Amino acid sequence: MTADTLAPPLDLSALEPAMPILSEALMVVAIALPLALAFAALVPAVRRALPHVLALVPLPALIAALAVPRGLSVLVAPYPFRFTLALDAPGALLLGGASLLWMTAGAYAMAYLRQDPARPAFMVWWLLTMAGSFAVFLVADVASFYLAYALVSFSAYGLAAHDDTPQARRAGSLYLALTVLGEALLIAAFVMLASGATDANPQIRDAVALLPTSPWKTPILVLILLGFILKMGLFPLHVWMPLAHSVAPVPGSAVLSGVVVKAGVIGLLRFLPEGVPLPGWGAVLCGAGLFTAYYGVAVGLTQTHPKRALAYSTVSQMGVVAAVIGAGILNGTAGTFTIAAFYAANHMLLKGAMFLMVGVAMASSPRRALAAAAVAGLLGLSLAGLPLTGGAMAKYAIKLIVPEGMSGVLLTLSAAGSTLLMARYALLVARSGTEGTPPRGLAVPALILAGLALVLPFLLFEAVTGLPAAVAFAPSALQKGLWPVALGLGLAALLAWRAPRVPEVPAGDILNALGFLGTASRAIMGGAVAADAVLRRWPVAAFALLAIAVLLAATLTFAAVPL
Amino acid sequence: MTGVHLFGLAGAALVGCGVYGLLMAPGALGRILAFNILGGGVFLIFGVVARRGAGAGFGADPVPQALVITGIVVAFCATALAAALLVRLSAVDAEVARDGEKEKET
Amino acid sequence: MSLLASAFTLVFVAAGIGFFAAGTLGLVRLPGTLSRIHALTKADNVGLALIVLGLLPQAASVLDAAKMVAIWLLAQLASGAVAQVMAEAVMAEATLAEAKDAGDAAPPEESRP
Amino acid sequence: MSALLVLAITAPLLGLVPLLLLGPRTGERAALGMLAVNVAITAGIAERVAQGGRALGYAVGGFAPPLGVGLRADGFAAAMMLMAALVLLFTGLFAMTGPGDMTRKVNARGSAGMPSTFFILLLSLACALNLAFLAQDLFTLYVALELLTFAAVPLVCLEGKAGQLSAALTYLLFALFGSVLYLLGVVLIYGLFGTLDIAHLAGLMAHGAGGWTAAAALALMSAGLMAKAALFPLHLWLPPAHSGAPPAASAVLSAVVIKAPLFLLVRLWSDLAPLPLAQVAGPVFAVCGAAAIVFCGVVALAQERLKLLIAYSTAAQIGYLCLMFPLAASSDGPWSALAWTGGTLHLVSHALSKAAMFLAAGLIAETMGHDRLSGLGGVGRLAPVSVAAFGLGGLSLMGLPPSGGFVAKVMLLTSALQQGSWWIATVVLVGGLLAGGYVLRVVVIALQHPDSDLPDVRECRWRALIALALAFGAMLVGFMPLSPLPFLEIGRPLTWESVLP
Amino acid sequence: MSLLFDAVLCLLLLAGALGVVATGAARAAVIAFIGYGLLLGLAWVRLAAVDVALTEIAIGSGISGVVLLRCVRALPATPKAPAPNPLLRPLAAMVSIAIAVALGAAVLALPEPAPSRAADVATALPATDLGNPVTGVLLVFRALDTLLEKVVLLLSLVGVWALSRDPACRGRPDPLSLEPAPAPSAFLARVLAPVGVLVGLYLLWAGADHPGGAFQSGAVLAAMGLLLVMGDQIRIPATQNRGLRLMLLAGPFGFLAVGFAGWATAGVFLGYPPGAEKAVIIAVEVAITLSIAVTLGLIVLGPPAGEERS
Repeated sequence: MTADTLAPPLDLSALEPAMPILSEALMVVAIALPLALAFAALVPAVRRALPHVLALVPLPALIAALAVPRGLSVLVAPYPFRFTLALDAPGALLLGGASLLWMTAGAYAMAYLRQDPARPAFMVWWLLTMAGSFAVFLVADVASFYLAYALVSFSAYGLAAHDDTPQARRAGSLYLALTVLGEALLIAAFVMLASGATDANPQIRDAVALLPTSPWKTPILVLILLGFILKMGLFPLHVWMPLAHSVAPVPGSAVLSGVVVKAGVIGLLRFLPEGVPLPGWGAVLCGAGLFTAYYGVAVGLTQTHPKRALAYSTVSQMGVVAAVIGAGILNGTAGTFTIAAFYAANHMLLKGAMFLMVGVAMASSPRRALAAAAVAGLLGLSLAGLPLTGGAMAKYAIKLIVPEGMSGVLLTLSAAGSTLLMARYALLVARSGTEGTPPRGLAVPALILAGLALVLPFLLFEAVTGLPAAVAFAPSALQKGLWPVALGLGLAALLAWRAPRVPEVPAGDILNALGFLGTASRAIMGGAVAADAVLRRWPVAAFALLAIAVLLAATLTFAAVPL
Repeated sequence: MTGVHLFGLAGAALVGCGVYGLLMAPGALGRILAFNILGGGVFLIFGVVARRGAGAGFGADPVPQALVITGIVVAFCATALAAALLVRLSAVDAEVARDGEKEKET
Repeated sequence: MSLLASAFTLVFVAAGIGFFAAGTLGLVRLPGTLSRIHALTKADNVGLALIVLGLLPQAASVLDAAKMVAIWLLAQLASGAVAQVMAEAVMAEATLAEAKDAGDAAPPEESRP
Repeated sequence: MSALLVLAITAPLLGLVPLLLLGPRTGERAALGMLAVNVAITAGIAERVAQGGRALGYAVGGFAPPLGVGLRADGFAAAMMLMAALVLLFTGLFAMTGPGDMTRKVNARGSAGMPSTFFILLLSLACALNLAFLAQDLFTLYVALELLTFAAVPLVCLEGKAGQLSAALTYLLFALFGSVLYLLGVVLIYGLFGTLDIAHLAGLMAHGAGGWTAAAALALMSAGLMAKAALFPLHLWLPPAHSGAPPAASAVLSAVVIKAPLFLLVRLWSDLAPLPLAQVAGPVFAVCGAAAIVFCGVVALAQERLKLLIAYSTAAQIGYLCLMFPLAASSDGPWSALAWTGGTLHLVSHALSKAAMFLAAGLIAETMGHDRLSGLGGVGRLAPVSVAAFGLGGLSLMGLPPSGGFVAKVMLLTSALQQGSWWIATVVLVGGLLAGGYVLRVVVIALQHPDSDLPDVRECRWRALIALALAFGAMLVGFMPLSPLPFLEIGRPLTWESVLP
Repeated sequence: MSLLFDAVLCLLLLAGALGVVATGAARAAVIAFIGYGLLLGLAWVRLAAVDVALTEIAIGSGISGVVLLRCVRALPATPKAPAPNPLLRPLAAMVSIAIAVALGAAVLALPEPAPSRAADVATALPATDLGNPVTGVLLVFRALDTLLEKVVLLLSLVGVWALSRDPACRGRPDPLSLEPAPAPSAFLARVLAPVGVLVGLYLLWAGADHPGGAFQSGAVLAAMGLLLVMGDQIRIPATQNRGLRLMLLAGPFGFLAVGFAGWATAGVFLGYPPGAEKAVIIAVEVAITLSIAVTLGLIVLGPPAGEERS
C-alpha cells in the first residue's frame, strides 16, 4: 500500500527501448507546451487558432500521468542547476485529475468567453497557470518547485481578476498580497531546508530526508506549514479564497478551486517527511484542518451565491485534506500522502464540475436550471461521501488514515456538514436560472467532467489503497457512509423548513474585522512619507552624513583598533 | 610647535568652518562657498603632509602637491558647475513665477 | 655692504607697510565708496612701490629685479584702471538713484567695495 | 600588462571627438559605436580574467605603484564593468534618434532621441565607471568619482525644468560634500602611509597600523562614498534626481552610476581594510542597508507617481548590497563567499532590471502623457511591451524566480541563516514583500480596464523592446548556479604580484 | 619670527573662513572668499609649494571668484530658501568643533618621520629631464590623473553648456555687460592683455623646471581673454565654432594622442619617447594650456544663448 505500488495504468512497456526517453519527453512537453503556447500567443495567428486547441493542450500531461513509470526522474538541466522532473503516486493522481479538469474547463471557457473581447488575455493567463500547475506536480528539485509554485500562484491572479469589477480588483489585490507573503515564507523555509544538503539545489526528497535532524527543524516546519496552508486556505489564512474564487469567470473559478489550491496540497505532501512521526505538528495540522472543515461549512451556509458557497466548500474540504495529512504525519502512517492526494484529486474533479454546473444553470431557464441543480446535487452528495458515488471511495480511503476516536468522529461528522452545504449549493444552483438553453459548449464539458468525477474514484481506489473496491460496498461501510449524509440531509430539510434568519457573512468573513490593519498600514506609510520628508532636508541629511562618519570612526576606534 | 603644525591645525579648523557652513548655510551659494572652504582646509592638510615629507633635496613631497593641484582644478569645476546650475535655476524660477502671475491676471 | 642693503630694505619695506596700513585704515574708516577707492589705490600704490624698491637690493640677479619692477608696473596699471572702472560704476549708480526719485523707494546701496 | 585596461578608459573618450566636432547624427552614431566597442573591450577583459584565472594589471606610463598609478581588473571589477557597459550600450540605443522619431507618426507625443550632450555624458560615464572599477589608487578613484558626478549631474537636468535643476543642484552639492570627506580620508591615509595604492595599503594596514587615524580615514572615505551612493539616510538627492531626469538618464543613473561608489565601498572594506576592522564596520553598513530596504520600501509603496516609485525602489535596493558586508566579512569561508556572490549578483541584476524599469516607465509616461499611478489604468493595452518589461524587471526586485534577484536573495538568505544573522534574513524577506507590493501595484493597475478613454497613441515599440531586452538580461542572471562564483574570487586578495612585471 | 608670521597668517585664514561662513550677505561672502583664497596662496608659499600657491590664487581664488561674483549678480537679492532652524546652530557648532579638534589631533599624530615619495621622485625625475618635481609628478608619474582632470574640466564645460536653453548648445554666451565697455576697461585690455599673455607663456615655459605650468599659465591666459571680452576688444565666440572646439579638444586629446604614441615609442601608454621626453612634455603642456585657457574662459562666460537669427 505504499506510494510506489501505484503503477501507471497505461502500460507502455511494449515500447521498451524508447520508453525512458518517451517518458522524459512526455513530462517535459506537459509543462513546455502550455508555456510555449502562452508566449506564442504574441503572434496573432497563434492567438486566433488557440481557442480551437485549448482543450487539447493538457493532453501530454494526461498521458504522462497515465503512462510515465513512477519514480522516474529526469534531469532536464545538468549540474549545477539540477532542474529535475519526476512523477510519484501523489503527483500522478493530481496531475491526471488536473489535466482532465484543464481539458474540460478549457473547452468550457472558450464557449463561456465567446463574446469577451479580453479572451486572448484570459487564454494567456490560462496557459501560464496550467503550465505552473503541471510543473508543481512534476518537479523534483527545490528551486524548480519554488519557480513552478510562483508561476501557478501569480498567473492565477490573471484568472481571478479577469472580470475587473471593483470586487475582483479587491480580491485580486488581496490574493496577490497574500501570495507574495506566502512566497516569502516558503523561500525562507526552502533556503533553510536546502542549506543542510550538499547541493545548492537539492532534490526535494533528499532535502526533506534531512529535515528531522535539521537544527532548524522547527522554523522550517512552521514556515512550510504556514506557506502551504495559506494556499490551501486553512483558517484563518483562508480570507482570500472565497473572494478570489467567486469573482473569477466560471471556468476560472473551476480551475482556481480545483487545481490551483492543490499546489498547497502537493507542497505539504512534498515537503513533509512521510513515514516519520511528527506528533505535535500532526496534531496542530489535523486540528486546524478539522476546525476549518466546520468553519467553512458554517460560513458557507449563509452565502447567497452558489460560487461563494462552493468557495467556502473548498475551504472546508481543504480542511479535510489537511486533517488527513495531519493525522498521517502524527503517526507517520505510510501511504498517507497517496490517499491524501487521492482525496484531493477527487475534490479537484468534483469541485471543477460543480463550478461548471453553476455556469450552465446561469445560462438556463429556471426549469432547465432544476436539471442542472440535480446534477449539481449528485456531485455534492458525492463530495459529501454518499455511498455508491465516487466520493464515497475517497471518504473510505481517508478513514484508513485517520484513526478512530475523536478526530475520526469529527471527520465523519464533517461529512454531514458537507452534505448540508452541498444541499445549500444545489438549492442556490436551482434558483440561479435565467433564460434560454445552455449552449452545448458549456453543457457538454460540464457533464463529461461530472461523469468522470463520479466514476474515476472507483477505478483508482484499488490502486491507491491496495484494497479491492468491493470493501467500500460492504454493508457496514455503506451504513457508515450513509448516516452522516442522511444526517446532513435531515438537517438541510430542517433548515429548509424553518431556517433561522442568519445574515449573509460577507465573503472574506474575518477579513472585514481586520479593517484596522488597513488603517494601520496607511498610517505607517503616511508616517514614513513624513519622516522621509524630514530626512531629506539638507541640514538633516548633512548632519546624518557627519554622524555616520563620526560614529563609524568611533566604532572602529573603540571596537577594533588595538591601542 | 612649528609652522607646519600650525598650518595643520589651521587646516583642521578650516575643515570645521566648512562643515559648519555646509550644515547651516541657508542657500545653495552658501553651501558652494562652504564646500570651497572645506576643500581649502583639506588641501592645506595635503600641504602639511607634503611639507612633512620634505626630503631628497625637495622642500616638500611633490606627490601630494601635485594631487592638490589636480584637486583644486576639480573643486573649481565643481564650483563652476554648481554656480551655473544655481544661476539657471533662479532664472527658471523667476520665469515660472512670472508665468504664474500672468496666468493669474488673465 | 650686505648690512647697508639690509638696512635699506628694512627702512623701505617698513615705510611701504606703513602706507599699506594707512590705505587699509582708509578703506575701513573713510565714508563713501569714492574716497575709499582713493585711499586704497593711492596709498597702496606707494606702499607697493616702496616695498619693491626696498627689496631690489635683495634680488639675486638683474632679471629678478626687473621682474619685481614689472610686477609693480602691472599693479599700477591694474589698480589705476580698476579704480577708474569702479568709480564710473559708483557714479552711474548714484545718477540712477537720483533719477529714481531721491531714495525713498530704493534701498540703500551696499557701500562696501 | 594588458592594454585592454587602458583602452577601457580611453576608448569611450575617443567618442567625444566626433560628438564635439561633427554633426549630431554622425556624433551619435560614433558614440553608439564607441559604446559597442566598450562592451567588446570589457567582455575581452572578462574573458582574459576568466581564461587566465588571475587579475590583469597595467602600470600607466611604465611607473609601477606606489610612484605611478596602477590599473587592475580582478573578477569582481570585470563583472561590474561588463554589466555597466551593457547597460550603457542599451540605454544609448534607447536614446538614439530612431526610425519614426523624425516623422513623428508613431508617437503623437514625440519620442525623440536625446541631444548630443546626452551622448557626451554617456561616454564620459563609461570612462568614469571603467576607471572607478579599474583604478587602484585612492586619488585616481577620487578623480573617477568626480568625473562620474560631473557626467551624472547634467543628465538630471537636460530638459532644464525647474524641478530637474533643483534636483541636480542638490545632487551635486551633496555629492561634493561626500567627495570632500572622501578626500579628507585620502589625505590622512597618505599622511600615515605615504602611498595611496590599495594593494600596498592593504599590506601596510594589515596589522592594525595607523591606529585610530587610519580608522577615522576609512570612516571618512566610507561616509563620502555612502553619500554618493545615496545610502539611507543619505538619500535626499536620489528620488528627485532619478525620477525627474529623462528616462534614458534615469536608467543609467539608477542602474550604474550609484553602483560605482558602492563598488568602491566594497573594495575599501573587503580589499583595503584589515579584516578585524571590516568585521566591526560591517554591521554599521548592514544597519543602514536594512533601514534603507524597509524604510524606502515603505515610502515607495506610498508613492503616487511611477517614476518616484522606481526611484525610491532604487534607494531601497541599494540596501541589499550593504547587507552583504557583515556576511562577507566573516571568517566563515564558504558562507562569506556565498554572500559575496549574492551581493554582486544583486548589484548586476538590479542594474539590468532597474534600467529596464526606468526605460519602460519613461515609455509608459510618454504614451499616457503623465506618470500618475491613479491614471495609468489600462496602459497595458497601449504599451504592452513596456508593461511587460516593467513587470519582468520587477520580478528581479521581488526576488522571484527566474531572475537574478531571486538567486541573489537565496544566496544572501542562505549565508545569513548559516551565520545565524536572523535579522538580516528577516530584512531580506521583508524587502522582498515590500518590493512585491510596489511592483505588483503598478502591474495590477496597468492590467486593469482603463477608467477613462485611453489616448490614441502607441508605445514606441522598438524602444520598448530594448527595455524588454534588459529585463530579460536580469532574468538570465537568474540562471546562475546557486553556489559561489569562482570568477568573482579571481584576483583576491589584492596584490600586484604576478600582475605587473 | 616666521612662526609668528605663520600664526598671524593662520588666524587671518581662519577669520576669513569664518567671515565667509558667517556672513549673511552673498556678495560680501564671496568677496571674503576671494580674500581667503589669497591668504591660502600665502600659506602655500609658506609650505614650500609655490606651484600650488600659483594654482590656488589663479584658479581657487581668481577664476572661482569671478564665477561666484557673476553668480551673485544673477541671483535675486532676497534668497527664497529659509535658513535652517537657528536652534541647530549650537549643535552644528559643536559638531564642527569636534570634527576640527579630532582632525587637528589626527594631523598632529601623523607618524614621524613622515612617509614620503620624495625619494622615489628624486630617483625617477632625472630621466624625464624636468627640473620641477611637481610637473614631473603631474605629467609623468601620475599623468593619468592629469589627463583625466582635463576631461573633468571639459566635462564641466559641457555641463555648463547643457544649461543652455538651446538643446543643441549653440550660439554665443550672453555678454558680461549689456552696456559698452567703459574706457578704462578698454584701455586696460589693450595694454595689459599682451603683457599678460607674455606672462602666461612665461609661466608655461618656466613650469618645466621652476614653479608654474599649464594650469597657472592657462588661468592667466583665460583671464586675459576675459579682459579682452570685457574691454570689448574681442567678441565672444559662438560655441559651435569649429576652431573653438578644436582648441577645447587640443589639450585632453593631444595628451591622449601622446599617451597612445607612448605605446609606439616607449612601449607603454603615457610613456614618453626616451631622449625626447622634455620636448614632448612641453608640447603636451602647450596643448593643455591652450585648452585650459579656452575652457576656463568659456566656463566663466556661461551657457550659450542659442542660435542667433541672422
